[in-house]
Amino acid sequence: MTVITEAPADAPAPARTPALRWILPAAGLTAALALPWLVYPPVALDIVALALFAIALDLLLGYTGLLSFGHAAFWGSSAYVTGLIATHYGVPFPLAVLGGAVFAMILALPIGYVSVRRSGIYFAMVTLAFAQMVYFIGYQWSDLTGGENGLQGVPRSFFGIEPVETNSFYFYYAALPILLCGMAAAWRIVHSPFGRVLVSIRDNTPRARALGYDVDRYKTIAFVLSAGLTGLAGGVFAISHGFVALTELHWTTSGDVVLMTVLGGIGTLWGGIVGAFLTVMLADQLASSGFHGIDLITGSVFILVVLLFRRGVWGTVRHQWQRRGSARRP
Amino acid sequence: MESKRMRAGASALTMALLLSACAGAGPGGGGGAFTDDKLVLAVLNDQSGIYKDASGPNTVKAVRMAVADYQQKYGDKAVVTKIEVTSTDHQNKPDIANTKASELYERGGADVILDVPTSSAALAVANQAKNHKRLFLDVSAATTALTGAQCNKYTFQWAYNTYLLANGTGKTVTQNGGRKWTIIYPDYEFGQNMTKSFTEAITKAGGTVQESIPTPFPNENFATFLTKAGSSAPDVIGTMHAGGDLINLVKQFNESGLKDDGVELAVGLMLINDIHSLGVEQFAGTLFTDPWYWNMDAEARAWADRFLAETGTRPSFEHAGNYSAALQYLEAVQAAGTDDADAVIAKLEGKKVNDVFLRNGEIRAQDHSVVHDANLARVKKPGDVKEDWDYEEIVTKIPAAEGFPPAEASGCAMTS
Amino acid sequence: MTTEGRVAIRTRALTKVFRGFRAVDAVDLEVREGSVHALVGPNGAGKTTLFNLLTGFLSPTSGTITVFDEDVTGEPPERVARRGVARSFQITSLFDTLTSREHVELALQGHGRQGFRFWRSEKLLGRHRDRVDDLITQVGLMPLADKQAGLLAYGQKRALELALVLALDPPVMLLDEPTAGMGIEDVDRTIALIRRLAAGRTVVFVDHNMHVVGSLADRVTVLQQGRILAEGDYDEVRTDERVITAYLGEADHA
Amino acid sequence: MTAILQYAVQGLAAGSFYALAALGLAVIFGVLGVVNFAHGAFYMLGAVTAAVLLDTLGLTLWWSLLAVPVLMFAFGVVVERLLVQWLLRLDPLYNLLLTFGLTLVLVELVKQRYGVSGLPYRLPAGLQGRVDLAGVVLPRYQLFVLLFSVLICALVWLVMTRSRIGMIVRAATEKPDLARALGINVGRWVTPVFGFGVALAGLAGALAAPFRAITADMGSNFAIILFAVVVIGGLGSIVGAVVAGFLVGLVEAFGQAYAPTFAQILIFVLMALVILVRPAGLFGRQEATA
Repeated sequence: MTVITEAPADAPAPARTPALRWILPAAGLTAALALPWLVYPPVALDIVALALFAIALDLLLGYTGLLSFGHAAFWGSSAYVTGLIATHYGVPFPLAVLGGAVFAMILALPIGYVSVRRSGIYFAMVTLAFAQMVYFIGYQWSDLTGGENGLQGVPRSFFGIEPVETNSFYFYYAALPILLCGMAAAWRIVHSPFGRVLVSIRDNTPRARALGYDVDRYKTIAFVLSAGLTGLAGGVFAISHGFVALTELHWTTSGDVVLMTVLGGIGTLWGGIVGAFLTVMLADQLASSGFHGIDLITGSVFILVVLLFRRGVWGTVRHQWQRRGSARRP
Repeated sequence: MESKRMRAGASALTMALLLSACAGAGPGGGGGAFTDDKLVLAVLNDQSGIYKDASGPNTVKAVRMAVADYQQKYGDKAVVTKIEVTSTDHQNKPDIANTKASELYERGGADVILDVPTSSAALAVANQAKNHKRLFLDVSAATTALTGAQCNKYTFQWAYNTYLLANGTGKTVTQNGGRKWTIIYPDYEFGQNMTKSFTEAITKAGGTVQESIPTPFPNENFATFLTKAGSSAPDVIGTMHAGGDLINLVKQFNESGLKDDGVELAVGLMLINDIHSLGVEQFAGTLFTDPWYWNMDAEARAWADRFLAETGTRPSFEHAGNYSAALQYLEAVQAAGTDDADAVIAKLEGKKVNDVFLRNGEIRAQDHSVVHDANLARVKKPGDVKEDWDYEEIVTKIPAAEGFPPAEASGCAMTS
Repeated sequence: MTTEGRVAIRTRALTKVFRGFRAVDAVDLEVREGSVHALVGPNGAGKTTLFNLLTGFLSPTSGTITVFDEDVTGEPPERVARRGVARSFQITSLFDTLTSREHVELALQGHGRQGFRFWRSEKLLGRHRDRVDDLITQVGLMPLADKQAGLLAYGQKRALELALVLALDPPVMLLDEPTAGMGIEDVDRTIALIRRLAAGRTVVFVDHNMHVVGSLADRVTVLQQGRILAEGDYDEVRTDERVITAYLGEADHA
Repeated sequence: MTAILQYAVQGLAAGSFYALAALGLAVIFGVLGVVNFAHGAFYMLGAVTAAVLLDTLGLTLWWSLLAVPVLMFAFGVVVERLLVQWLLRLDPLYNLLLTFGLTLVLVELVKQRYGVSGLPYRLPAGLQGRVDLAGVVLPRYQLFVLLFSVLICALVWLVMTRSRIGMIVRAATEKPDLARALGINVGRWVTPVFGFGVALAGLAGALAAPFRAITADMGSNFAIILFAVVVIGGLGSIVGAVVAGFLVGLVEAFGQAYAPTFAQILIFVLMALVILVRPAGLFGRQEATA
């Protein structure tokens, strides 16, 4: 059984100081509200959408012990479905996003059902294979998806409220609640009886089975939930950009989000946000910096993180914090 | 707890909305002729990926050359003194192109965006241009959708499109005796469009397309496809591949020995950098449409010498196209006396131009396609190469009226 | 001695072959309801493989298994567990990042459908509090209830294993070396505990410690090379010549 | 009929690259437990090295087929000592992630140094042209690639079965418990085996140089298909990797010939089917239920 966690002695203590329990979300919310004042609003939205994507992936990677290398399938297909609903039915965008997310979950059901039968490296490969098939469909079905050119001109309909529909600054605030709800949902899932079972499956699958848990079923549900949250993020992303590119379905998108999750810290949820922020900002800054070797930096950072800070940025910070905390305690 | 958080979020949202309304975000509609008292030309292209050599960083230098030429020409009479050229890498990702275009218009003060390779990225940028009512001069993207179904007032296609490539190569090669064709194309929008255009052009010229074989994209192994294509004994094999796939295909075509059977290879889209990187030997004899070749006449050559001094390499047609687009834009600004997009467009539309790049050029008002004479070229044999980058021999000129579709046929309904 | 009544577990000609090696060879085992049944035998006799077969972790090459006369051959572990057959593991096998308390809660919630409730708070599990406290106290882990299992000492982990099995409140308990690696004091406490728990249940256990076997088992089955060598109560088996020979050959393990 | 034969030979020739590279991937996975995501990048480096050797030193393909594996072996040893070894005790996913990052860096470095349009390469005269085998007309080089790969695979097989090193590697790859039980010190062989696997990828790259585009990106698609190959063959199986490599080549060729639109996806469909029917791959060991 492959489980991607640290040795037990390093495992984070679940007990949290009550102060932190409120300070963290409050700080996070403030940061989310302030973000479009600090960075270009569409970039701010990219950060939050990708953060939810990374969190959804972490639900599988960090909390169930499954590395999916095919999550682009759900991100991208939801983006396309959201875009198509918005284009053809002109409904307010949250409704279209919801439709995309539901589609992602429906797609995830058969894929998850088959994939969870395998674990570890095999799971990664199988999800990759399925994602390639979805990519292929998006690529071939160009009447619907626009093929290589992408789905252009996705409208941003929102009850006729002009500023939201045309100005990305206001749109950010209209879309933010959807993404925050997604994050809250992830938090709830992790801290639910179901989440407890997921962690037990990650730590020791045979033992969980001996306790009577139908492990495959739990994994499938986790997979579908993760796909749903991914779809939510992908849908908002599509509406924000006003179009959907085929790259959203490409395996490199799956790789990018794994990168973000690992960079931020596996099994932390907050790490996804940190990872997405750092990655997007880095790409954004480098795009107009005159330095043209972004992968050189991303790749090196990634190697360093895997070699030296396996807990990721957030995980390392939290670990240090807790170490100091426990040292102070008698 | 859930609902409490939601309520807090909602009130924060209202507050933020109010605040920002007061702040009045966004570029103000200043009264002067030039926003921020300067002109910003933004190059948005692939600075690191597969299209880097064909356009990339050297395009920025070409645009700077245009600015220098403009300033030298008008000196004190120039309507604007401060001209900036910025460069942004879209990494060939349409979503990045999309965000960056919107940021360039909104925050970067860009008056015009130039270049933008990859059709999907260019279409996204065209949409942003329309929304922001600023100019976009496409050079590197070839999709006819930009001047067809998805055309808009603020977007111009400067250098070429798939129709030109097909009509140039397909028609001319057929008229020169290559009557039986087999086409191999990458199975995506660009390849399919090219194949359709080629088939029409070939049929019109009296030839036949025996077979069209789709291939995956990207693809490395073309051996089977070539065997299949060769089995119907065509005069010409036409390939619609580009970049790495094209190199794969050409290498394997040469190795297949089809050349010895007298089968010619015609390439849908080829850039001089492709020949340079693979070596002239591999491509020798290949026919293709080149919208512009650095050594096609003295004027082009003079400019190419300057470019060589600037960059250390010879220009591709995309470099020259960007130079031309920037120069003509600056001329239009000079004529309009403002950077207001609508006023500049009024000066551009319908203008007949000749410059380093455009021969018999016309900036068509109906579909914003910039039409001009192009060339059918043949790759030289290694023995005929006299200097570096001396790779092409011009077979024939393709007049603008034949190379580009008539405006009525473009399917463009210029609205906004 | 044994309660007259049904047979809790019965195997017929149960066989498991690994690449030509017959780890379990035509075993006919009968465990009466309510009995405490020990499986002993030298290392590699097939005890653990038999355990894995009985609990669905391996599927047999041939033969059948019934639990209370229902055929469970080839069922996956979680189904067998839901039929009321709970097991502990030979190699301590816990969830390293969960606390003792969370372990027991996890075992308790397995009864219902709570596990699928991803929309509820885990505080929902607080409803088991009394039962959790009770179980943790029984195995003597109360002071460590909120410590992560990965940080527990070996003996404490074994105790937690027991608590997990207990939490399932199973009619049939399969304990794989419940006292392995324990100090003498802990062994005696565990014997007392198992004896207490055995009331009203069927227990099958494997142990190398003959003291444990002698003080707990109503019935003993001796395995050797995958086959049943002898069966009877402790005294019968202890004096069986074949058993003595088998164990002499493995003296250092006795 | 000749067409089918022709496609078959072409498919096997294309499969040669997969077989060679997958062989390296399988050995690395077997002995180190590392799923080497950078294998495609090593393949690319092999081709680039061959092109650079030709350009700077004038070494033709014949010499490159010798020099490239040696250089790549050395490079593999450096990578293993510098990076991979630190993660060997951890979950294999960490090394997957590490080599993923390494891929990004290597590809970018090649782009910075050699540009993006690709490098030229010339085939030695002796390998140009075509041969006619009873009606099946084939490029001479394709035939050479096929024979050469089969030869290398056979050589590797001989080493694996006849030499002590081979026995150890095979035991560690295919029967890890047995290797441990026999008290074989696998640890000593970890570094050379990684180098060996990298050398095989590099050799495949050098072999591809004459008729594939030599660009920084040439390995990325290749790597993805390579994963499908080893999953189809069975991750721990040496024979499986080779057989699946040629099989995937055949599927690709016949797919291209008879269903070109679906050629690429066929491989992944095949992979999904294999996983459904034989989860451990065609030649892999079945995992225990637990």
